Amino acid sequence: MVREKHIKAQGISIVLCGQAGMGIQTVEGILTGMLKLAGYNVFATKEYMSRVRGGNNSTEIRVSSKPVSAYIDRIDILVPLNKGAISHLRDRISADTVIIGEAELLGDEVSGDKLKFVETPFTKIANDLGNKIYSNVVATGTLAGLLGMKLDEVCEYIKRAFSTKAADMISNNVKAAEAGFRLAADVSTKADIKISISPDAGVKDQIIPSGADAIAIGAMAGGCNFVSAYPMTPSTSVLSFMAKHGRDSGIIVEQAEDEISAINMAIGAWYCGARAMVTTSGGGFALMVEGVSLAGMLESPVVISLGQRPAPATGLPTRTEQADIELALYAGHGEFPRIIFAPGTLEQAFYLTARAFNLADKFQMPVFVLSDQYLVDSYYNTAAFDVSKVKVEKYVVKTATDYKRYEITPDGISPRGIPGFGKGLVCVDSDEHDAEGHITEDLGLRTRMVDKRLRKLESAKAEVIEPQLYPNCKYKNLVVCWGSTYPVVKEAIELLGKSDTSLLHYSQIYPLHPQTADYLSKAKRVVIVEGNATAQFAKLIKLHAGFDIEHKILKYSGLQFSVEEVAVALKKILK
Amino acid sequence: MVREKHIKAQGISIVLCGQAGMGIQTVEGILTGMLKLAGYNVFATKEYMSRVRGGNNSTEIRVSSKPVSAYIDRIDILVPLNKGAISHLRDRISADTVIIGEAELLGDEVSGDKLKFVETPFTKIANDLGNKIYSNVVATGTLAGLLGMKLDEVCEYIKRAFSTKAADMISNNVKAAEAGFRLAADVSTKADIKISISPDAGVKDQIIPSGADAIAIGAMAGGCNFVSAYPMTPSTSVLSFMAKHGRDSGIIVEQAEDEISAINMAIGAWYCGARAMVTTSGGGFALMVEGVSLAGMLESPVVISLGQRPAPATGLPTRTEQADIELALYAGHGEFPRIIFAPGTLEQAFYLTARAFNLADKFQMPVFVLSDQYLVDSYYNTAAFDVSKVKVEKYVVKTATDYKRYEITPDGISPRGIPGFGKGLVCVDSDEHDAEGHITEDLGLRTRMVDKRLRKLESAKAEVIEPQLYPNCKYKNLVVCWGSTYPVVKEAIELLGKSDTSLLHYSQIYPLHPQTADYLSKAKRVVIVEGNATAQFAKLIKLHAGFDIEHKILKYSGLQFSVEEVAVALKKILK
Amino acid sequence: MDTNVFDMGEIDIAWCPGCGDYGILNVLKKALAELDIAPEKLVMVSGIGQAAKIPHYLKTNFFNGLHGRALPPATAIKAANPSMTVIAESGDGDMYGEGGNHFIHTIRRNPGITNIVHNNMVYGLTKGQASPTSQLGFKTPVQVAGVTLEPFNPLAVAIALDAGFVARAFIGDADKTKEILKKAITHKGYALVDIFQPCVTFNKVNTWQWFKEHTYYLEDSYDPHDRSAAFKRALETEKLPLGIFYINPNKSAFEDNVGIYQQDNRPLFEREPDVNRLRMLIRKIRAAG
Amino acid sequence: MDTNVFDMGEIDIAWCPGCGDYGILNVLKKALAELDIAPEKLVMVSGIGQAAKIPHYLKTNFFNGLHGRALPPATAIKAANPSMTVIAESGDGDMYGEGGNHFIHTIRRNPGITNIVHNNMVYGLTKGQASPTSQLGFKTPVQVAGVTLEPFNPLAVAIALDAGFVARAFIGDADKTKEILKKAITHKGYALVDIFQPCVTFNKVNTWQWFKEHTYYLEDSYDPHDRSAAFKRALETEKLPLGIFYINPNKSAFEDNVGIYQQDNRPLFEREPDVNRLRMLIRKIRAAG
Ligand SMILES: Cc1ncc(C[n+]2csc(CCOP(=O)(O)OP(=O)(O)O)c2C)c(N)n1
Ligand SMILES: Cc1ncc(C[n+]2csc(CCOP(=O)(O)OP(=O)(O)O)c2C)c(N)n1
Ligand code: SF4
Ligand code: SF4
Ligand SMILES: [Mg+2]
Ligand SMILES: [Mg+2]
Repeated sequence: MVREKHIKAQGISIVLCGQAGMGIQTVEGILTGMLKLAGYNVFATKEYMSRVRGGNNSTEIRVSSKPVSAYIDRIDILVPLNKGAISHLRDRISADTVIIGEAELLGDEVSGDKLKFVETPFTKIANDLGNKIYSNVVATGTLAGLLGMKLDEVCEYIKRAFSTKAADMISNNVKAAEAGFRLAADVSTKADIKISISPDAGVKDQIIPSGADAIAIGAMAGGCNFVSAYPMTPSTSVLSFMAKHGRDSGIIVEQAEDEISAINMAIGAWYCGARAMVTTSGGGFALMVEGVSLAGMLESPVVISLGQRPAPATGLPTRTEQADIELALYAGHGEFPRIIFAPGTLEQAFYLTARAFNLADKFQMPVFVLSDQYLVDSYYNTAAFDVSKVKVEKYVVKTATDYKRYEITPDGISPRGIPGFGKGLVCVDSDEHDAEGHITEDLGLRTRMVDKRLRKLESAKAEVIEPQLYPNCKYKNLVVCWGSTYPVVKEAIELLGKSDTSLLHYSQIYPLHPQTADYLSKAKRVVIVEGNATAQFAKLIKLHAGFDIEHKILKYSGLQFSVEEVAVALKKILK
Repeated sequence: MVREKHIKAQGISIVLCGQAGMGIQTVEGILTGMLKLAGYNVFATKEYMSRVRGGNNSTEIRVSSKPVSAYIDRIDILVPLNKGAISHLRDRISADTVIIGEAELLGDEVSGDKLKFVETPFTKIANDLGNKIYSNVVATGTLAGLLGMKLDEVCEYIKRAFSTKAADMISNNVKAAEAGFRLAADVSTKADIKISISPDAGVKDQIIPSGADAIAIGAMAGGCNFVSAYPMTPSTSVLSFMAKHGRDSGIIVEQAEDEISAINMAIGAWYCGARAMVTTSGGGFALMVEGVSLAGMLESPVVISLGQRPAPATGLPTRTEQADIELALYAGHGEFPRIIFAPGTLEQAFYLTARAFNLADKFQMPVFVLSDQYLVDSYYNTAAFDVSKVKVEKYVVKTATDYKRYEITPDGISPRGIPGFGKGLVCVDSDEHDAEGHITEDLGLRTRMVDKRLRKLESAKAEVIEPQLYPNCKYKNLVVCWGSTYPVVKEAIELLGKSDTSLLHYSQIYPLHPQTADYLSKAKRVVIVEGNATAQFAKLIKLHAGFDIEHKILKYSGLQFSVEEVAVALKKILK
Repeated sequence: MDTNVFDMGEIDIAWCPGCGDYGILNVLKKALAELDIAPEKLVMVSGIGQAAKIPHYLKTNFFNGLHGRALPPATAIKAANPSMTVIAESGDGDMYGEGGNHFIHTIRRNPGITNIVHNNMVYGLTKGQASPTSQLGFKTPVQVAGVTLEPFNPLAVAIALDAGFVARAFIGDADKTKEILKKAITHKGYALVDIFQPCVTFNKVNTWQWFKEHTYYLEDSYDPHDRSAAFKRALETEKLPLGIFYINPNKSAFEDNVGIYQQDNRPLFEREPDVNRLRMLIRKIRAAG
Repeated sequence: MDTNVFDMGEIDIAWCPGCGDYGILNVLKKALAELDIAPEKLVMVSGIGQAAKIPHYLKTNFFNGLHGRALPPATAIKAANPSMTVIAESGDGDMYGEGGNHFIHTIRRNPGITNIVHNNMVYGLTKGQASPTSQLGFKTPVQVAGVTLEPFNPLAVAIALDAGFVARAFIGDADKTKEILKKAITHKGYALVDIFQPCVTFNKVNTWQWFKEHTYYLEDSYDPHDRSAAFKRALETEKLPLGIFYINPNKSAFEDNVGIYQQDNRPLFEREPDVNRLRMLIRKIRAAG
């Protein structure tokens, strides 16, 4: 009924749950890979503990006839891999959730008769093939079968996925997948589910990057050729991507001794003509605050990819949150401008990161790409990023002998030279300085230099990205959100089905778009959805648009919002 | 006329100007010391360059029949010690300014006939006594004479000031002072000035601390027994005071290898039962941002004495500014409460610093004492700080065996135990944790812990210090200021002489006093005076009181506001 | 004292099966018990990392602070109450990478703390990047072409800084490690114990076997009081010596140098400001005359 | 090349008369001129302090960054354009105190930069507090009872870290200092030159005279290729040796290790992303199958 309809509309949600190191990632990787290749729309997101082995982690995979890109609570099929998995997900399991797995592994957790449990002998089949490690591929086969894939497609994919392994490994894995595939019919009958999701012609040409991939590729497209960083979850995946693909593309990727070094290296690199980025998370960024101020004073470009996670301090290292807006906004002693992007989709992550490099170079200021664990770790199929749409805009000038780095100009932007390019000398100074970059104690000049630096913000305002309005520009209720929550809130609004309700999503949060007050005051009711406890973006809007948002939906448990909970919360407010 | 009246009302302003290392400080120290001792009201403030020798520095000394505590532009008597001094102060020299000095040293700067220059052979007299180093004391004598001091008082003071020196040094200095004193009559005649300032009976019992002294003594009175810091102008003077007087008072004072170490030491010290403070300035504080977040998560008290100076980056190391509110307010990733004081007077500096320790201990959060170079380096006579009014309130509990460091309580405050006191164990953790202080990934508990920490802000709000209203609680115009500008704005309002205009000074800027909107909306016109470029406190008020202040008087040249410039700016707005 | 006073009972330990960290935990508990150090008189200070989780797994006071920042709070804790035994314990990345500046200057400061470093030559918690002690050529997801930075030699650096006690152990030998730890804990002043600890998940080069084959003990006749000799031994790379490399018994501890415990040995928390002294001090300010 | 290409003309220098910094400035200009390094091909990188003002006093490109943070930008500058000569120069507090972690790890990283440290054993700019190299007992407004921290021995630490070039000079001897500097600048990879520089205002102990009396040169026969021997000499304290303590000629520089200049020696600023490669990369993501 309703549920069937919803599955039809929004596809099916599969959740894998087990300990770290148990192979969830294998199942997830193969399953999403073959589905995508076969032309299904796929979305995957994970939640995991800060440990290398053990604990309880889970991955949600949505498969759908139409594009999906948001986390939902609903679990249609659950594959628990160990004891503890079912209690871990208790709140999300409904009477309709089909649980497939092995009672022996799961213990008394599956004995409750409210659960729709179907025994699937993954391990036995694997052992029959000679090794229990095949059990993950057996499970993958079962899921593929349930989803209506073709057996030969499955086998073909498995062959390719294990192509670097020994011949018997390949054939055993194929056999495992086949055996699993054959279990599907039985599960279907026993659990009384029929899934009919059709491939989507467009998907094959699409790509399926994670948020981290999108940011990293965006950086490369933006001409990034220097990355200095210190590992920190959830930013490490961007760093690793750059490291893996950097060398061959002429990119220097260096793991610094600490975050202070990382940002000071990045600023030094820009000074010498590189296009540099740091990747970090809240705690690491906290150590870069003095460096941000240095960029402000030197008028150095710098791109800061900041992946948020719950804080204060170490907080919840592998979880998600949106609580570092204010830190990014006010980081650094003294007053100087900056730009903050907060992509909500993979496409935005790609284009905005690329844009960050151009704007940093143009306005000579720090530009942030504010992501979070949820965005960084999630992936789904999306149109291939169009590199030809991104132009690497370089604003470096060849210097003449009388070059002055800090020439005072009407828009505050001084032509930026670099050492070794032209006849001039390039002198930059963290003290207050004169046009030549030399220390000054001329207090009138000081005032003019502050004004000059702040004027650049006005220039940056002219290029602010418009917030995205969805679906209608006529609305009674307006739901505001920013960053990674975009797809979730969008789907929640679709689920809600109120034609008088629109969504306004900000992918650039600072400078704030000048029409913000217009958008907001047109609505009768405005609601903000934020992944933090103090409604930081609402405060920014109050400050810069003078609009006080009354209704707030806030979450700070460490988990991303689900479509359902946003819908429920909205329903309550908009009733 | 007007000027005479003003001098009568507000005393005389003497300015000494010369290179670093020339002895301005000697003259200043002796002169203010003897004046204070003789019962005159004295105020002194300096502006100086970031260098050890050379450059142009100046000190203003105001002497008055009634208390004075603000910087004024007006110079009644100028003592230039080198070439460059007069051009350095050009804008402040009027036709009435009496300049005393030696044409030979000053070069053509004094040749302009618009200047009221009186030749005073300080060096010649000094040389006659055998060494030109006495010239500073000669000048001191002249100034003492001009101010109407008694010769024997002067000689007596000089004797005591040099009492640790060799006998001939003492007697030569006394002779120098005498000779200088005798010059005064001549100057008086030639320059046609007559100064009649009378001693004030109350002054003798008063003390004459600088802002730095007041903060340091406040810390000691508040029970501070651990200081960890890294030197940075203008915070070093607080550190040096604590170092000088610490050991004998049982205080540990340690120069850390960097600011990161300093704040982590301070937090460790509180953990083990000490009452610890760090002293720093904007750039150093920027490095403590991660540590502030640690204090937020550990729920550790920590007192941060933050002396502001112009930024970004190194900025103007020895100058003043009020541009680090936002940094203090938003420092640290994640969300947790804090308290920010911003003393405007020496008395406030003393009492609020002491109070900072009690509140930090009570609410287990970072407490800031936000000062600046101007406050820290200025001094004037003020009533002796009453130590008996300060109670060291300790909130440490003796632990029982079942002690839980992070017990969730209605007001968010968990009884704070320390290791080694009681039978319990004290476990603190920078990860999200359970009541016992152990790492948790229970996301429901996470939410409750965030709520618990944020609840403490509500408790802190109950103890917010009221802003000071002066002179009337009936007003049409209200001038808002915070921190060090209090005496300046106060005197400017007196100078303005508009009975419909009052001043509202905040010595606690966060949490913002709940009646702020009431105060502000009662006025027809509200003006804010701030030493920064973006009106940071006005933004805080907009955010937390919902009141948008229209008129702003801002300064960010590196110099403090003068009474006159605030008066002029106010006049323009309030016309 | 019985080792079980430090037992936490049934808890979930976040380390991987087979990790060297378990051994260090056991040995530490034993060393403490044999030294009769009561849980209430001990404070464990750590940073962030797999190793840095250790305080959660034994029953005592602890301060689990920021990544790289264990030494400053450990120093302050000892100075605020010298009667406590203070152990600062973390991983190689934490202590030598992020915390490198504190490592240097804490050695110079010489507080009476024991600094235990789990040296697995890798960043465990963040999944396998190079640490300062990673060997040349070690490949990781970030060091894709292998490490090119000279590995950090903690012993050589500590000896260069004249640390009072410098030792290296390998947790493959629990007994000897325990003996070294006991000596370190009883040493007055700062003591460094760098412990080789195989990370079975992310370091497939420096395994249990590798450490076994690449280590040996300093001879019994070795005299740890000669700094230059100690340095020379610390430079050996073919086989890595284990044991106590260097002892300088002539250093006074930071908590003795702060100058406030000579007359009055009460910890800071028992003290109140001396109000009369303060009154006098207030009177004296700028009262040169 | 004529030294005067580096001259700034009539400028106001913020150093005290008699300060050792002047000598270092002169010697540096001479060394550069003799090495024919053009101002446009040189970048001076400094932190904050009296010494760190030096780039303002000679005509060249400079990056005057944050206190303690000269080495990371210097490393990046060299890596972004290896054809530049890069000198990172600051005071002892800047390099060994606030910047200590970068000091250690830059040595490990081994970029082709020259690291000149003005060692006056004091914090000059902030008016006389102890620096890491201040001697035991040195009294200051903060170290009121005298320094108790073991003085930092930059040479011993650099040798412990296997720095490729480690030298000490005393600016009282301009000629020899110049020769050392020239060798340091031409050394491939990281080179440390710690220069004794009297602070006549705030260090009344380690004066020109004191340095003269407490230094001597390493013998001509001294071989700087033996690390342990170099360490031993670096520990001498009665008289402090001057000269080149240690050279390791077998190290490859960071800019060579980053792996992007082997095929293509253009500096980063001349490069554009390879759009075709990027297109392929985009296609390949998660396309395991
Ligand atoms: C400021 C900061 N930067 C980075 C991190 C991420 N981080 C946590 S632990 C760790 C490294 C752990 O390595 P190590 O200290 O060797 O400990 P191990 O896990 O190997 O025991 C890193 C980089 C952090 N928590 N904080
Ligand atoms: C983050 C930070 N902390 C502190 C300071 C203040 N500061 C500037 S220079 C300096 C020390 C200078 O000593 P040194 O490096 O030895 O140079 P010198 O003046 O002796 O040449 C300090 C502490 C600063 N500018 N920034
Ligand atoms: S990741 Fe390595 S160091 Fe961490 S617990 Fe696992 S094996 Fe041990
Ligand atoms: S303070 Fe010392 S180091 Fe600085 S310029 Fe003066 S003498 Fe030189
Ligand atoms: Mg490790
Ligand atoms: Mg110095």
